[in-house]
Amino acid sequence: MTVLLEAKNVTLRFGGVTAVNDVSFTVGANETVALIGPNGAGKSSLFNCITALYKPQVGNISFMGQELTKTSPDSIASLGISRTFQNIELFGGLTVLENLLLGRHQHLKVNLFHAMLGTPTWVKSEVEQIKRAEAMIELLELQPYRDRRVRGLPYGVQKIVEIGRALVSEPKLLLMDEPVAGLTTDEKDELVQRLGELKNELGLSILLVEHDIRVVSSLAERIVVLEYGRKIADGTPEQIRNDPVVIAAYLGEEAQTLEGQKK
Amino acid sequence: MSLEQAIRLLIIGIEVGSIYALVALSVVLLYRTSRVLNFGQGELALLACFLTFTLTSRMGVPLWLSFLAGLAASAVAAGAFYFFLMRRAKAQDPMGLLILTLGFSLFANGGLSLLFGVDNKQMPGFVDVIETWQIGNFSISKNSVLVAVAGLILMIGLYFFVQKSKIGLAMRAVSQNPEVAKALGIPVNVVLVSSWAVAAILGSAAALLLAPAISLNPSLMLDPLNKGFAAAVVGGMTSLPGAVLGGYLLGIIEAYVGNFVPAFKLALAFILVILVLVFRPHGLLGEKETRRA
Amino acid sequence: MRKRVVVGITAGLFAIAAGLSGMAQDIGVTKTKIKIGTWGPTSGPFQQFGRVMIGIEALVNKVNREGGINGRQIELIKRDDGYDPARTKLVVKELVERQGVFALVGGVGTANGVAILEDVRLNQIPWVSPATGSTAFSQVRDGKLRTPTVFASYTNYVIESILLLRHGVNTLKLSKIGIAYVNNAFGAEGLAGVKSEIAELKGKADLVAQVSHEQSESNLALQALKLKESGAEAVVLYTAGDAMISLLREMAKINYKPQILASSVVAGAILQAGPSTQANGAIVAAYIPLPTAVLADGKNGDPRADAAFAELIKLAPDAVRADPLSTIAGWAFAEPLIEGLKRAGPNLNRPNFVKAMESINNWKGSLFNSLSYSPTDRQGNNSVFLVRGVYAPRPGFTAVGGWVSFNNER
Amino acid sequence: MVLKERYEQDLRLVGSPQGWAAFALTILLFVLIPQIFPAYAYPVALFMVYSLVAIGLNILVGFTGQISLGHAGFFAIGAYAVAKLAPIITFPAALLVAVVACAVVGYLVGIPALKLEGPYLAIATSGFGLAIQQFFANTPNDWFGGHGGLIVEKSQLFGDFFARDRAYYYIILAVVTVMVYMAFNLARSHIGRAFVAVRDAELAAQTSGVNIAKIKTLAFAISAVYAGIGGALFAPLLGIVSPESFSLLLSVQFLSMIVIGGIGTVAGGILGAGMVTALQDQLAQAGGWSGLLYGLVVLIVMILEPLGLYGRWMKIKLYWKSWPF
Amino acid sequence: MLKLENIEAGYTRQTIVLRGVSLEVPQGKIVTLLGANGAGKSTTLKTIMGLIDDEPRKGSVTFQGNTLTHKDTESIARSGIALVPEGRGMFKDLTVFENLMLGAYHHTATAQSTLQDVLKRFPRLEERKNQHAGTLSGGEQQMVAIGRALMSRPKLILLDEPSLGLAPKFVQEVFNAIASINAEGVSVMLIEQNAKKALEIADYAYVLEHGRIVLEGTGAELRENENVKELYLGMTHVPDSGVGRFRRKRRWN
Repeated sequence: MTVLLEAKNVTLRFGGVTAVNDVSFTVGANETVALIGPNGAGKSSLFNCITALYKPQVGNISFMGQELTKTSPDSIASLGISRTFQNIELFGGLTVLENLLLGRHQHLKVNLFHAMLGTPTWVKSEVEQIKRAEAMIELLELQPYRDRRVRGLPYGVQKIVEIGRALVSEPKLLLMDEPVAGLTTDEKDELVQRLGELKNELGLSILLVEHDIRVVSSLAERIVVLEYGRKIADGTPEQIRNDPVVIAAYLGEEAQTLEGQKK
Repeated sequence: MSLEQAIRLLIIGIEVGSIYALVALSVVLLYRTSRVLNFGQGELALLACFLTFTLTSRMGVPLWLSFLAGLAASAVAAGAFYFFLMRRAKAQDPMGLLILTLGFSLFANGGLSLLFGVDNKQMPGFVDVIETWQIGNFSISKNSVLVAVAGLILMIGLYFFVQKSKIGLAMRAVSQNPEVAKALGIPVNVVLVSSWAVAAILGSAAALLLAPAISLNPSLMLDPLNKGFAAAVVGGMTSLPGAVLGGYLLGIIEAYVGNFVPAFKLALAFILVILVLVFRPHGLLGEKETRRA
Repeated sequence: MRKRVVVGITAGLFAIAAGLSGMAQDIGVTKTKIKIGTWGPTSGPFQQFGRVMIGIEALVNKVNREGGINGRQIELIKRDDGYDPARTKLVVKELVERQGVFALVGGVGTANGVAILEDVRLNQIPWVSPATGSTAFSQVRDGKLRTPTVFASYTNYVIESILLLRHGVNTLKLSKIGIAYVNNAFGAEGLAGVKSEIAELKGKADLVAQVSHEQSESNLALQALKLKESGAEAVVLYTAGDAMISLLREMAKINYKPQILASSVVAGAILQAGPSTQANGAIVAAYIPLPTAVLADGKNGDPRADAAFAELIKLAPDAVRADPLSTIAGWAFAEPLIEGLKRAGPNLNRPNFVKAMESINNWKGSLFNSLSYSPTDRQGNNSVFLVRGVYAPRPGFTAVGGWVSFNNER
Repeated sequence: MVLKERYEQDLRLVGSPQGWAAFALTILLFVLIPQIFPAYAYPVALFMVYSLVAIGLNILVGFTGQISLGHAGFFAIGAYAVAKLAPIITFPAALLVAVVACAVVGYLVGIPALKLEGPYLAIATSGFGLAIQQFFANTPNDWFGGHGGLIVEKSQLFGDFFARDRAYYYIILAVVTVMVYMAFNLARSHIGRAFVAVRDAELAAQTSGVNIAKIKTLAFAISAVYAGIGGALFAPLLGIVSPESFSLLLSVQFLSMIVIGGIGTVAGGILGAGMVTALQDQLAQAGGWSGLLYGLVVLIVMILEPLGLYGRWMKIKLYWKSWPF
Repeated sequence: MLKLENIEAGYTRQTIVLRGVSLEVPQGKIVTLLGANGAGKSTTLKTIMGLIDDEPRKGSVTFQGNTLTHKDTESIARSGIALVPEGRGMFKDLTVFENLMLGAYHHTATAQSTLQDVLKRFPRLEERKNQHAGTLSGGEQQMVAIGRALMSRPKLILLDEPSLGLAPKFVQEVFNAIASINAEGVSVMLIEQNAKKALEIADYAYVLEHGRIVLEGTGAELRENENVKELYLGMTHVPDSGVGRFRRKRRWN
């Protein structure tokens, strides 16, 4: 399997606090990797390093041979990485369609003057983007909400719209920060199911942060466990479940219940 | 610059700075509890001044009594403005509220001008504004001392009020999370009304201290309010000590720099604002605000 | 070509207007009425200037009560512009185009007045006594009057400051001069006058300090200190009123006692600064003679002014009590208008009125020293009346040698 | 094929025949005003000038969520550019200079503004406005006329014909029509979307490929250009530019326009400008009461209608769903 | 003790969140309210506390026989109900001590002795008494939030998602605390996403869907209910990849 994303010895400090400490891991092509760990273990910080929102002091992160620590957050998208957020970050004042069009922003090369004058060049480019967004709306069954402002839509729909916005940019790697938080188990299952399909359909790699062990073990092919900014384990769900270090640090009795369920 | 001149400038800076600091304190206090820049602050202070003036100079009420009546009136007006207008406004975003206070300011200024007239009035003071104490061959104005000392007393009083009193604690709680404070049974409306009242008292005290030295008219508070805003931003909109620091800093810098480049004295406050903000986007002592739910 | 078209259109418009309102009469004039417009700030920070309108109204009411002019009553329409030039133009346009006034009178503020000057020029609207001492209203360009329908009756600030300074240097024998001025057009003209006169005086006096303040600034402690440091024996004041009060008090605080020479504009504030400041003894330029009632000792008043003032105090007691000088100034501004209307006769139209105004020569009215217009000059007044501010037996002024006129030749 | 047509229709500013009729009527009305109601030529011209500033300010405040209390500064730059340069290099060239100058200054102001939010930005921008005012006031008199300002004679720029407000009105109308058209286009383009995205969720906008710094400074620059063109048209209209006109009060007035009219929409800015101009025109007759009444109107709008006039209009429109536009 | 009858409520006039909710919290019991995000759980709590102006538009809330409907939050809180808000609602810049004292705003007389009780219950807070609440860990903050609610000596305590965002080992601690508070006679109404844990300690439970109570029963009954098992307890396995399950209809009997 070719390696898509590679983090090497990443260390990130805020003042005296070391949020991420010498962490290395990889994500392969068409692979799903989960980052787990207790609150404050550095999962989101690591995410933010990958999307270039934070610059790690030590180490480097490369994506298809491109160094990410030296780029800006807005150029990450054009490299083929997109992400969703822990507490849905949608553009509340825009409609669903416009939110998806924003996902296409990096593909827009039309300049200000064409836009302000409404030239045919602009119309052509806009129509092209609308078509792509429309296809995504269809794929995610969002038609009833197409022209509604996102602010005020049900929570579950917003989650889907956010994923749609991430996918419409045609990423190679999708980063998801707690994608199922706040959903019912039923909705969780559906989302997990759907993500699995999309991953295969679009040839995606997924890196996700998630608390829900069940979701993680059914979605991820590999799990990376963090504690206090350090990587303490890396392996298949099976390996992680049986890793005594992980059990002690994080899972506690939860792991046992999970085991119990499996039986 | 001679030593004497340096000291004189320092005195001017402290006197003016006391006024700025008081206004800045009132700005910050309100901002912390209500997230509003209140442009009507000046008119609330004017109300106190006009009332004090009318009671003393026209009706012969003793000065201290009129002074207290003026403060009380502006506190009541501020509380009422919050309770009846701000709280009920449908535009609850910061911008809408800002414009609401602007509307109030225009309205109140128009009203006060109609009621009390627009001419310069001689505001009575506790000391003759031009009397001085002689220290060697150096004279220091009694009024300057009064302003500085009264300002200091008010600031210390505010500190104890906010840090030590029960309602002060409630104010700090409301400023951080009004929803939770409400759920805990803290009377949020009482707290907010009192914070508006206290802010009005601080602003009015500044105006009442300032007015005897210059003259009382409806534009009395234009400049001090602008500078008070600037001082509040320099210190950090969320920090009461920051407001005091900002006020004195602005007053003193203005005195020294204004002495050499008088033409840009007015812009100076804002140049300082921009300089501070470039390095500290939340002011000297302010902190980044956590977004409220 | 274009010019001819414009002339044609203008002529056509005049013809139509004349046709509509009866043969020789003009816009805003009927058999029984003359519409006159005026404006000033009655809201915002500068609203005390709006009091000029009360004086104008008082005189108009008096004239109307006495039967009007040639059988016509004057209808005075007042407007508030908040001292904002964009709004000035808005209200003057309304006065001229919607209300259809015959002429304008008064109108406070330099920039405000300039904002409507081009309209006044193009539409040939008569305008008597812009209430500002700027030189912009009596301009001559290429040997021709730029705005021939405008008649200035206010002694301009340049002349005023020169006359003040001359008094300080020649009569009071002071040689180190300082000036404090407000950062606007008014302050700039005062400064320009002082500077040119210092140059004229050739070493008899030096300008040792010039300090300024912004319009919004009301604490002038720093400026006072600076003036003291310079050792100026006389300080010329072209400041805003409340700022001047602060300046005088700050001077007193630091025990600095120069001779004050103050513009007419701050005369009202001189009486509010307090007896222990240098306002007590300040020389002030007035553009009208002061009536006895305003004078502290009740002496030396001009009997003509007394008569006018007695009327005024009956008509507008509140305004006079609050600010006698601005109010009576309004009265003064309206006087040449009334005179012009009288002289124009029953056949009132704009060209006739302008001719009538031009015929005013060395005319005194009840308040002016001498007002003269001619086909080539629209600056009617070049005199000031010097007074001294005193606080005993009551706050007021005493006359100092009567009228002084500007004489360029010298 | 059918689908494609639909998308392109979506992108048209005016879609329905009724829309076209309304559009044509509006234009016709504006063309005819100086002919039918000549006395209103000046107030309407002033309204159009203010509309440009309000649209610009709304792009910044309403779209990207950055407050400005300093737009009088950009307005002043535009006005001074024309006042100073038009007699030398003709009006169109001076207008161009105004555009470039405002774009550059707006961009430069936008850079430090990136780090600031809420009251900090409000006070800092008010400081910018003040600094510009002080600059024009305190530079040597032969630069910009100092405190007295510069007199702009339309007759010198355009000849006596266009010196009349009724004629100059059409110059303003032409420029404003173009600028309003461009504003509507901008608002619904990808750039307009990016503005709103930055306001609603900065992080997400960034990871979607929006360069925050670029888009925010662009918003500042565009906003400044609109204010600047407003100023450039204003200078000849008024006939004088003097520093005291460009005070904090003017910036506040601009801000009140967009809040009264409706935050975050192009139409809101236009409505607000109309409302404020009409108020100024009408309240001049109220004498000493005008300040009080203006304040009262602002208070009432803010207390009763948070979305401004445009919001109210949208509600009425919803109510009369059958109404053509 | 607490009784909601046919509550209809929402945030704006156009929207409705609760469509006729009736439920009851008996004296001394733990009652839990389950449901997905957006089902109206938090709205129910806010309506009880009077935190939404002019709501409920229909129905009534009674507490110990007195109606609370349309009373202001302050008097509701004074009548003996305390809320532990979602996300813990810390006053981050105030000290732990100040946070706790704010809970006793209307109970100044008993504040000191209650404080001793609370500190005894959460000894860790004693150590952190003068620390700013914002510097505490999530678990410790939750203790402050619960302690603060106890400061008013409530008869009923409402908890909004107390386990949200906590690491699993803290979750157990929080639930233990809730059980022990209840053991001392305080009634509890608990809103939880973590249905399994909630049902373990609850005497009675309600399931809320789209603003309606769709199911109720004792904790044990609901644990055995098939739908609850499937939707909230996650007992069934995630099926292997298939199609068409994305927006499946729920079946309630």
